[in-house]
Amino acid sequence: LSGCGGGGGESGDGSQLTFASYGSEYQDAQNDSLLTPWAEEAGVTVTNDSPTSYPRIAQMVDAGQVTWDVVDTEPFYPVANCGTYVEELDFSNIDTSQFPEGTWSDCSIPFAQYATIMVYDAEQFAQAPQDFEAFFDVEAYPGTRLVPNWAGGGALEVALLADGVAPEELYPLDLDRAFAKLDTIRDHLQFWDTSSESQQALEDGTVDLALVWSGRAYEAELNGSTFEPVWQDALLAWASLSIIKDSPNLEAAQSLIEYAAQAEPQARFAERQPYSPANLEAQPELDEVQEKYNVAAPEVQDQAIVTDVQYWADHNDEANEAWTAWSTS
Amino acid sequence: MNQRTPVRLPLALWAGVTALLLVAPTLVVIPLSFTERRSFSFPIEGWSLQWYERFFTDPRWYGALGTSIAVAIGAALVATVAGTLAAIALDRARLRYGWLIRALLLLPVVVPQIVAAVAIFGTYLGWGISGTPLGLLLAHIVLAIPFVVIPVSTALQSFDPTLERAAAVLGAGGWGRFWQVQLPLISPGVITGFVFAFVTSLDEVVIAYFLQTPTLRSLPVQMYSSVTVETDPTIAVASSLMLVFSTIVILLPRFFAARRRRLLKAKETP
Amino acid sequence: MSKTNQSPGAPAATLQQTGRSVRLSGLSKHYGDFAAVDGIDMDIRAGELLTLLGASGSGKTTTLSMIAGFTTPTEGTVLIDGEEITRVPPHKRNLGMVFQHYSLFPHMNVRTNVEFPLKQRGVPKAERRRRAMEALEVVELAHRAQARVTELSGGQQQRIALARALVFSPSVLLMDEPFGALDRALREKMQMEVRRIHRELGVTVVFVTHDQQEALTLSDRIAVFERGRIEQVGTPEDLYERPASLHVATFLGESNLLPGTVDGGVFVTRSGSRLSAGSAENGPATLVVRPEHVRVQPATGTGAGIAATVGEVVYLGADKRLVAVTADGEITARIAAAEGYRPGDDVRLGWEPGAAAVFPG
Amino acid sequence: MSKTNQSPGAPAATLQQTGRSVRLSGLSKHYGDFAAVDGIDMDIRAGELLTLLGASGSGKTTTLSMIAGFTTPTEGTVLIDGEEITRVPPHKRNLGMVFQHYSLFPHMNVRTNVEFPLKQRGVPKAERRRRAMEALEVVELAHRAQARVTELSGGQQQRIALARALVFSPSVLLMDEPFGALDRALREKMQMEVRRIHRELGVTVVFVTHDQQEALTLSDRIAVFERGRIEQVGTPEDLYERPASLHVATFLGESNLLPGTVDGGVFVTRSGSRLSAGSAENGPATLVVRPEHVRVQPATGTGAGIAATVGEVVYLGADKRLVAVTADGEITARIAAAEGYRPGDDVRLGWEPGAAAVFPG
Amino acid sequence: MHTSARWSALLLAPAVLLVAICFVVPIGSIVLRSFTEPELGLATYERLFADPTTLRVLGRTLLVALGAVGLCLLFGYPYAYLMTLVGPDMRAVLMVLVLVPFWTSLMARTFAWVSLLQRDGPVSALLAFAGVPGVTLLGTAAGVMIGMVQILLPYMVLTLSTTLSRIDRGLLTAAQSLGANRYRTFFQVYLPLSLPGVFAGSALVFILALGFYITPQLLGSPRESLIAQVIGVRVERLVDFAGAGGLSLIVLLTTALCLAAAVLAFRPVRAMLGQGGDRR
Ligand SMILES: Nc1ncnc2c1ncn2[C@@H]1O[C@H](COP(=O)(O)OP(=O)(O)OP(=O)(O)O)[C@@H](O)[C@H]1O
Ligand SMILES: Nc1ncnc2c1ncn2[C@@H]1O[C@H](COP(=O)(O)OP(=O)(O)OP(=O)(O)O)[C@@H](O)[C@H]1O
Ligand SMILES: [Mg+2]
Ligand SMILES: [Mg+2]
Repeated sequence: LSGCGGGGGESGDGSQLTFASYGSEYQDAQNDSLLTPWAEEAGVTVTNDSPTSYPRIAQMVDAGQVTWDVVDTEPFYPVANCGTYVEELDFSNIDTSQFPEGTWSDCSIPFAQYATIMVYDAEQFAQAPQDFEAFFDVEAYPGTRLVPNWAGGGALEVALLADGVAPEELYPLDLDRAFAKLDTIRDHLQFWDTSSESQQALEDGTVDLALVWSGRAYEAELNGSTFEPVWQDALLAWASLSIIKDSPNLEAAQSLIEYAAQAEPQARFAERQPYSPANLEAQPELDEVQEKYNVAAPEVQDQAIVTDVQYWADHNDEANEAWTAWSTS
Repeated sequence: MNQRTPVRLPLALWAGVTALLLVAPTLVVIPLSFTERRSFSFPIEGWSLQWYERFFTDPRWYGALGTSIAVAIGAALVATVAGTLAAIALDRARLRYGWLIRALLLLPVVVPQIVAAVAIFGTYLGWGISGTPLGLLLAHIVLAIPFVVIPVSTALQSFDPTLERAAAVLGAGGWGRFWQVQLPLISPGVITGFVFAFVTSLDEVVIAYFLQTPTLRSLPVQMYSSVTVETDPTIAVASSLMLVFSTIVILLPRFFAARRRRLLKAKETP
Repeated sequence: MSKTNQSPGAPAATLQQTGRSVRLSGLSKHYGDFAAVDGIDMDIRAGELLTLLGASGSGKTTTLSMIAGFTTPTEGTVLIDGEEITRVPPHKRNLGMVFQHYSLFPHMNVRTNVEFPLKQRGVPKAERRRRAMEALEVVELAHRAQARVTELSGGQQQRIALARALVFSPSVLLMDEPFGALDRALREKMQMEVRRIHRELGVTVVFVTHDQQEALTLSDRIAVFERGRIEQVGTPEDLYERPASLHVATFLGESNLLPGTVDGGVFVTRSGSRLSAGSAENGPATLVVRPEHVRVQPATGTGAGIAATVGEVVYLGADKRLVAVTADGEITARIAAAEGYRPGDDVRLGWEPGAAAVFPG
Repeated sequence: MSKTNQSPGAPAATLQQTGRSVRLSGLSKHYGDFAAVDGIDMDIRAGELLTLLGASGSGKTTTLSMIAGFTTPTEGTVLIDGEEITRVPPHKRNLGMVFQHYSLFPHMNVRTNVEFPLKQRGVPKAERRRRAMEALEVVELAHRAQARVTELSGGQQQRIALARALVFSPSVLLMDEPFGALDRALREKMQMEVRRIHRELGVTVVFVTHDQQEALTLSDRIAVFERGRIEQVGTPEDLYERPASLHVATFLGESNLLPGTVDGGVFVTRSGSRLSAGSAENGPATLVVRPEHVRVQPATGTGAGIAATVGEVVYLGADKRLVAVTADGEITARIAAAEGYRPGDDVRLGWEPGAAAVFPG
Repeated sequence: MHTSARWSALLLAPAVLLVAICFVVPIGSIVLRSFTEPELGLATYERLFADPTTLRVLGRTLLVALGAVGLCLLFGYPYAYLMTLVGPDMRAVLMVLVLVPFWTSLMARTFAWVSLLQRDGPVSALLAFAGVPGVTLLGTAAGVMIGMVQILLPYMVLTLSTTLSRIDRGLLTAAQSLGANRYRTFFQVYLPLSLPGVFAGSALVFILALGFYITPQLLGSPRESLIAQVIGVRVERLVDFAGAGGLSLIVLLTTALCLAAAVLAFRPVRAMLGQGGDRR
């Protein structure tokens, strides 16, 4: 077993870097499109670790045993922990104008974007639902609805939008109102904890409507699912890259971030995985189905809502406690 | 007198239902491992060996298998030695606080694994052994010790202490008594302890999940990740292999015991 | 016809040796305040078979255990052939021992069990095997050498245990109620065996039992234990015919006890019968007489004696036990099987003056 | 002085009753090809104590089990007081039963154990308690009524089991080697107890044992079992003095067996000694003589008899056992303790002609 | 043979040190954090008990554990009883049926249940065949319970069968000879004698059920969440070590309390059976 773990403080001479992400093929693709080309160029040995774990980051930093350098997280995390668990970035060599507004912060850049969208079983419903109101209309669209099982998964935003809140007035979220709306369809809800569960449900057809990540809907379609996406009010989300506080290889990490912000690696990644580049300059070569799920396409971007990372950075714990209280009752 | 009570039909039927409940999982994963589609759905439409191929060619899978077996052997060995010695000490020296020590050694069974996992993860990280083979090994050793102490203590309880006196008076010193008399006689308990310890480590998910790194990932963690991250019927292969493996491990000794019984019977009835 | 007592000559030769003497001197064992063994002095002669006989809890096992070295005496010393061994650990004492529950090693076969003590002494393999087989021949189980010990009957197991205790030619053999777990017939057979082996090998044997019949049958001498002390040591005949105390008299063999008073050489029972008291001192006393010494005569017969009515006659095969009811209680007599007394018959009981003993109290 | 046989009058009164008769007729039990019990006919009289005596595996337990109803006979019938009960389930037969291993319920105390059969019969609580205490008084354990059964000694446990079997006044009491697990002294005490209770209560008792001494001591009549059949039924005296077969003769009491040939009323031993053969038929035969019938005389004495040398003399307290070596093997004799023969003495053995029996084979 | 105190200390040292250092220290330190973060005091506990989730899920966990105990007894007792009635060969078969799942990876079994219980899966099909169509057990309390019972049942059967096989069948014969019919024999003799095994098996199943994590996670919905999952959320989603430590302590204390209560409740039984010290 190789020396991936071990005590902290090893190296620091810039010849090595540990990258933590979510594992499996997703991380493989990150390696092929981003890390390997960068490592060759920079002469750095990259070690991979997975999965990303917030408590692990906290323990590392608290214990002064930091072994990770660059980490792929949810967008709210670097905003919430900027300067405490993640390092501030040096933006002098990063062109943030390429990214959609609100997707970068002092501590993070977006590497790929996707959206939380509503999908419906086209075999089940002749009439395609238009917006989130349909999601809550069990008369017109009877059946089971699948939603993500955590506060930041998008169900709260969707509930408020369906309840008539205007997109620009969405934040700060009115949690009570959101849960009240969700309660109207509580008995029709199923929950997913991991995106593969959601994909599985679409493929097996065990639900009729779902809030899922666009990438998973794409994969499900490839595997023959009969679900169709609805892009109206799609909730934009993205994969954030940031540097762990007290990273032992700060320089290399900064260099990797700068490389990752560029269009080419993001394009390469988008060709491999059902994610779209966050750098809108990127020009991935996509096939027809990929194109159908391309979140970076202007027509999707136009009707999408960018989730408010600052809100989530500030209210993640509170919202999640409320979510757990609601979902387990 | 020693006639058997006739087995009533309802009892037999109910036991049949119970048996079905017990083996139902076995009945389902094996066919699932031969599915053609990348899906767990029933009924299975086509058959293929692709997932087996994947298991034995993807380093994530066979590597996890290797990690699991290596850690399980190591943990079982250490836990067996440490647990056996402790059980012997507890059995002999009627220590005043013996019950307290026994309770301490059994603690890892009682503490919910998630609690243990979180705690061990946090502490080991501070010691710099989280994510190292040593850390996982230590955690599994500790988890397995109760599973050694219990059967060895039971074996010691049925060990007749006068046998040790007999050995002493026949000229055996302390070591001789231990190696030639006591250990062979409690060996069924020790072996049971080893097997329990081995399986406990092989089966443990939660702690291993917290302590994992990509290079140190046990088979159950790989399976857990596999169900939660991707739809991958290779998990059915892993399950089937473990099912078959454990079935063989249990059945072999029983098969031989039954055969020996039959042979003995044959010898007795001329 | 039972087997004649010709022992297989050759094997015994190797095992034969001169037993050694054991001396216990001021030996005590206290558990807290309680004295399990209370200052025992005893000389066990080389080559004799001495039995420790006593009720449960009288300290027999504790005494044996101090000789073997499992229990450390609180006070006193154990000497073998004059050499003190009080603090030598058991595995260095070179004593043979046979336990009540055989204590054979169940994970070894018969032969390896017997080889065990030789192995501990570093005897080479071939020699070990030869001597084990010889010991097995002495107990007539050489043909079962390969058997698993659990396959053997209780009696066979105890013979293996005996072979194992003898194979390294210990000079003293300790046996703690070795036949307690066997049934009567087997027990009697094993007693014969022990007598034979003891005679053949000349080893000193210390034998513990609480069965007086066994003690009588086996022993050269018997030591009677009572509450951690020795009450009397002597040959079976000494103890049976000349008991030193009421306790010894009642513990060994069946006895009739008549309470009464001694008054100038005459023993007066509670109901007033007057009997010879020998040389007993005046005062309250108990007269002891063995059932086989009680003579039963028809009431019509004359002569001094106690008038009685036959209460119960139990046929025992070789003879009968007659229970006679007298004014002083029941008196049991052993009578010939041919005699025809029936319950209700009036009889007169008597005995030779020397056959009864009188003890104070 | 031992306790007189005055039973506590009152309690026995309630339990007293007339035992019933048991008739076994053509009773067989086959296990596959093997006949564990093979066509037994037997009348057990009301109120008698009949012992089934036989070697291990001879079918005693199986027979008892068919009477109790745990085993269904392959053939034949069981009748109690003339009424057929062959197929009645055990809990409706109203028989008392005592098992070798006591079989007391460990989760109940002494009293509730004894109350158990009454509870099954719906006896009201107060009455139940009263009768249980009476039964406990009969076995002299009323003072332990609240004790946990596991706290009691083996003998006490067996007495509780007896009380439990008697408390519902069964007309027949079955006992399967009830004292097999007790040591000798306790065993003899319990035998006395059973005799007493049997006499007091008048219940019919069927008692199983393989201990001949126990059978002799206890029984009104004994049935000797051999391989699933009854060889002889009779009083202890009948069986001991007039055995119907060589097997019965050797099974009951100690015997000397002399192989030889009968030739015209004369029994010729292998070595040529000529002895009286009574009315035995010509041909190979075995002469049987009890040790207590063997007379030992100094070799100088005249008279017909067998020349022998004294091999071993064992002191037994009441008498001695003398083993004499003859040309026809060893012959054991019981002699008075006072006689002074020593190993090596030349003696002459003889017996009354009527004391020996000759069986063909 | 007696062993000196020093020897026994030496023999105990490896196991005791391993458990103390590698297990007790971590558990202790996380529990400690619940009292020291954010500052010394009981703030964490106030917070936890203010959160309605804590007590609700704790209560649910206890109920589910009790339910698992009940169902394990319902299935396990007759099964273990049957094992004492059949011959050695059949007994071996029954034993293997218990041991095979016992030795099979928990992950594998849970995963198998996911496949079995899913919509239109084998169990659904079986129920439809039996006349109850359209039932999906995955994601329901019933689904979680089935999975848990299957996983816990071997513990119950193994514990019970040890006790049941030690019950002297002669006592049953004795009861019949004393006039008890089959049912009375069972309820008045056999059942009381089996209670120690019932108790031991129940305690084991109960403790294990309290800590279940993977199975409800994969087979249930949030409504079936057990305390272990809530602890998991505290750690993974909220990075709230103090809260997780507090919940852990609450679980440990609850476990200890339940066991103590059960031991007290069963004391009469233990007393009657004279537990302990019967070997030596
Ligand atoms: N380890 C001990 N601690 C306390 N008391 C003991 C111990 N060992 C023996 N005793 C007590 O010492 C006394 C003598 O015991 P010992 O075993 O020598 O009796 P015994 O004559 O062999 O009796 P038995 O015939 O029952 O074997 C008993 O009262 C016993 O309870
Ligand atoms: N259920 C059974 N199946 C087969 N054979 C049996 C069964 N029960 C008893 N036997 C056989 O029947 C024969 C008689 O057995 P039984 O128990 O009646 O003997 P016993 O006279 O009571 O012997 P013991 O003195 O050993 O108790 C034995 O050979 C025994 O092996
Ligand atoms: Mg003793
Ligand atoms: Mg029998």
